[in-house]
Amino acid sequence: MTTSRLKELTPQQILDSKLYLQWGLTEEEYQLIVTELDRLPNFTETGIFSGMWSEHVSYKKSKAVLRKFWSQNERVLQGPGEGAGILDIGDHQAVVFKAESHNHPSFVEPYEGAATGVGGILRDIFSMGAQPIAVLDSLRFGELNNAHTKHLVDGVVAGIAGYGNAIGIPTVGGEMAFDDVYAGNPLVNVMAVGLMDQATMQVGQAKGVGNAIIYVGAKTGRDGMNGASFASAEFSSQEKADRAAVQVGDPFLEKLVMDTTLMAIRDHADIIVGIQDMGAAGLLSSSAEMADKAGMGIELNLDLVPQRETGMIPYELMLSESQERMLLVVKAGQESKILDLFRENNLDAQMIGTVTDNGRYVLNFQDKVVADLPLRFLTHPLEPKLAEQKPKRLENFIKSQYQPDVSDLTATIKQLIGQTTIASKASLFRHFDSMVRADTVIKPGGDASLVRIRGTKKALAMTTDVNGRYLYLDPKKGGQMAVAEAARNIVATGALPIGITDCLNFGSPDNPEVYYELNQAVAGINSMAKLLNTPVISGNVSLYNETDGQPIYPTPMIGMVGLLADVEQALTIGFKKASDLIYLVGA
Amino acid sequence: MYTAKIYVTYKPSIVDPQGEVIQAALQRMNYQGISSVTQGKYFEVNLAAPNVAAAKNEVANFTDALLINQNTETYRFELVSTDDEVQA
Amino acid sequence: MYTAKIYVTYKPSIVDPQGEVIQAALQRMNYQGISSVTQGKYFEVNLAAPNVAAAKNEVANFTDALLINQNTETYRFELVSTDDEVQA
Amino acid sequence: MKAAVITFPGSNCDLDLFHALADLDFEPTVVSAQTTDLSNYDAIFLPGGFSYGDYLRSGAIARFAPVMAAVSQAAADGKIVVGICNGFQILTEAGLLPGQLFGNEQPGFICDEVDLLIDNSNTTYTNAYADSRIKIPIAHGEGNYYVDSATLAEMEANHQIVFRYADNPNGSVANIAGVMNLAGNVFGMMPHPERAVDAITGNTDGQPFFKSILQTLGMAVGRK
Ligand SMILES: Nc1ncnc2c1ncn2[C@@H]1O[C@H](COP(=O)(O)OP(=O)(O)O)[C@@H](O)[C@H]1O
Repeated sequence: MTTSRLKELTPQQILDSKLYLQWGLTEEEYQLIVTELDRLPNFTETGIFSGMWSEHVSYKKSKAVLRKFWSQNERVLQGPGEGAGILDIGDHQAVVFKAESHNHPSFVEPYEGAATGVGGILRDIFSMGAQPIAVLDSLRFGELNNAHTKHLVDGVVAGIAGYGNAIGIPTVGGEMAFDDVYAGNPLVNVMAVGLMDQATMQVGQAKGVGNAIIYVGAKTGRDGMNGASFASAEFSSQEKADRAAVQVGDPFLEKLVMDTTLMAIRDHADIIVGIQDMGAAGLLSSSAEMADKAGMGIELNLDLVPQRETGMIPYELMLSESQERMLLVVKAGQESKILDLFRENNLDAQMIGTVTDNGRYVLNFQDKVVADLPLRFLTHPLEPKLAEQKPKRLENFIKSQYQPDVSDLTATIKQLIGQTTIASKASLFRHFDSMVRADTVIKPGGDASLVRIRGTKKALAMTTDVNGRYLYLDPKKGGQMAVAEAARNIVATGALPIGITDCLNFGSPDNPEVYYELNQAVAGINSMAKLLNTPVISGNVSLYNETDGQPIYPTPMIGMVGLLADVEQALTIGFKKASDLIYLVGA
Repeated sequence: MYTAKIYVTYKPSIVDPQGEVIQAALQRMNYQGISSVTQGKYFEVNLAAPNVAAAKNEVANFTDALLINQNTETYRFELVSTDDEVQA
Repeated sequence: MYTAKIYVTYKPSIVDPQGEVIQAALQRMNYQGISSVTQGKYFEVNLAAPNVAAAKNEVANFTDALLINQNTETYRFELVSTDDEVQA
Repeated sequence: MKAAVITFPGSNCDLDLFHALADLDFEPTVVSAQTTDLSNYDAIFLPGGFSYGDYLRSGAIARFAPVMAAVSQAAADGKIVVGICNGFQILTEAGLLPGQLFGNEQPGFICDEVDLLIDNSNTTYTNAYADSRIKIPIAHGEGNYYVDSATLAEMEANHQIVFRYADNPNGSVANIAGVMNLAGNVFGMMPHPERAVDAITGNTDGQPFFKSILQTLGMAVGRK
């Protein structure tokens, strides 16, 4: 029998040892908790706050910036705040999309980090009631001139392929670039796109007193313990971080969970109240967020959580990041229909708690109450005021036009296409199954990818873009350029750009220069998004992308989706015949 | 010459989806008494080395470097000497 | 309770592309003394059986049926009893 | 013509195959691997994907799914049984086709379109092809067909090799991409003809594959 390696300190010991600091809570935050509770938080509760108040889960440092995103127009059915955003595409259909980062896990363990990134973003899509139809990626690595970078690239590409190919969702496009600012902190962003009938729209809310909280999917182990606070901490190349058990993805299990969840939504829409996937800070954040959005409380019995390992303590059960798990809220008295459906498909399914109306977050374990917290307080950490300052380098740039010295055009072109960032990526993206589902009209190799919607004349174009160097030189213009590039790629297929998701990859927001970059980049993205009528409907923030205090270039990945009314009108990049004229348009 | 037999398994805390699926398959095939299955890798490597200590060292090095994923896997190995000739 | 440790390898007549790829990689990494690498599978199965003979029989049966492809693979196994308690 | 598309847990080309069959005038039904009776169907299709995660060996666990006894029965009864990609792997594991699919010679999954040479144009699967060189998508990590040399010689002599790769992508023995059993009613291939039936997705070279099967069964051939 294994028991937890963690020793549960008493509330007093936590205070004395300042364990909360190690877990990422500030002195001020801890004091606030003590004041609000009017007692010292116990071990489980302290862990709960550290998870919920991490940047990764709470966005406490980026919320102020995110609120500025423009996210409303005539198409928007669901903006930011849910698993994924939703846009109306006519015929009672909707497109659902979102992007996610898995930068830090992929640096530690490239294959599993990238694979579980794909798994996580797909859960965001199908938890909204949509069938995932495509995955894209956006990758940044150091220069490809050493064994370690090669290992990272190979692992990440194999991980995306390993998960996406097996679950049967095509990876239809993406982009990658190489620059040594990413050597110690690669970026692994993935975007997923789904399709649904508007009638089956689901949101992650726990409404209705007495309704059942149902856990489905994989059993809980000690996987990725502390992943959320890990993702919110800077890397130091000196010390090997205390590596919690690496999360391993199981695409086979996820396919069963996906198919069964979509079946449940189709057949039992009347009794399913809400669905949410368990991502960062696992069971904790999913259950707390669902209850908070509904303005309710929640009570869970942790003894009922399906467990893979023995001797797990509440802290571990709540913060585990085991993959392929979902939380459903089902109308009281109707639980068995859902439980049976999942069990028939050989999946664990267990009712683990109920919705309450007292606004409390209550956990029971072995006949004891191990946490009892005010929910709204738990889900609304202080939003620290962050300083911003224009980076020195931006003042000092020599603005004069750079004149390249080109004497031998052939040599220069060869040099350019020999650069890893510019060279064809075909040898890497050929590992991705870009055709499964048999709907891919434009495969990787074009500007944007195009996926037809069977049974209609429509198709969806999609692309991911950003050039961190442009943002480094001018964060606002660079943000505008990322959106503009994405739109150009969409338009090149013949489609109309309709919306944006993003992944804001930045350094530490505590650094005023980085915070300035973040604000400016978002302002740039926003202004261009409005101009193009492409609202920002979902996204993800990845901060603390630094190595030894050196931040990456500001790299806000833009994922854009376009709608093509008649797929027969699709355009591809290849020249079509000799003697056709070539035009250069634009600036 | 030595033969190294290297057994690689997941670390105990890591999910082993393969093992679980195989166990379920064996149960469906009516092997009811099976309580767990784990699948790992097995390597046989023939190598030349001046002596046992050097061989052991080399095996440990390349296993760490290439054969296993140190984040998720662990291993043990046995070393067998394959030549009994008298040294020249 | 017994633990069966099952080692699966390709039959000698089968080329093992993975083994060759690994050997080539090791050579590039400057492990020069390596003359061959084969990769196989390793299973650990915990099972209940009334006695050693029954356990052996069961392991052989399910290994033949599921764990190996008899056309190309072969195996050996060891059986370890995991309870030393006196029988009730 | 009634066709069953068997879906195993982890199959992921079942709907692609279903749509291809439906568009080409079959009457397809997606049938669960729990089914034990296939007597209603004229042809049985095993689709691509990762049945049971493809853990252990691709196709090894699916072979024991409840439906497989009925698939064997259909094969014995002379019905057409077709395995594509993972379906091919399952048929070899089940012993309904000779050989085995190993990991690609250069390890890793590959997705591409490749040229195939039709080696035997007089089969249930090729008789509607006008050309002997066609382009069909591949998408697999374990497509390296292996069979021992004695069996290979027999298969060659009996014209059981239906498709070969023009440019071998995965190390398959004798460039083999698709084979049939001696009776000609059980067939498997790694490439995906069901991904090449619709002009809008860029390739229609898979259409004659399905038309050949219809034609053989004496049904009217016609594209909707
Ligand atoms: N990581 C990747 N994953 C999938 N497809 C990729 C990836 N990187 C590049 N591609 C594909 O390669 C093509 C060219 O990419 P890229 O060189 O980044 O083009 P561009 O410069 O036009 O953005 C695109 O079709 C893109 O989808």
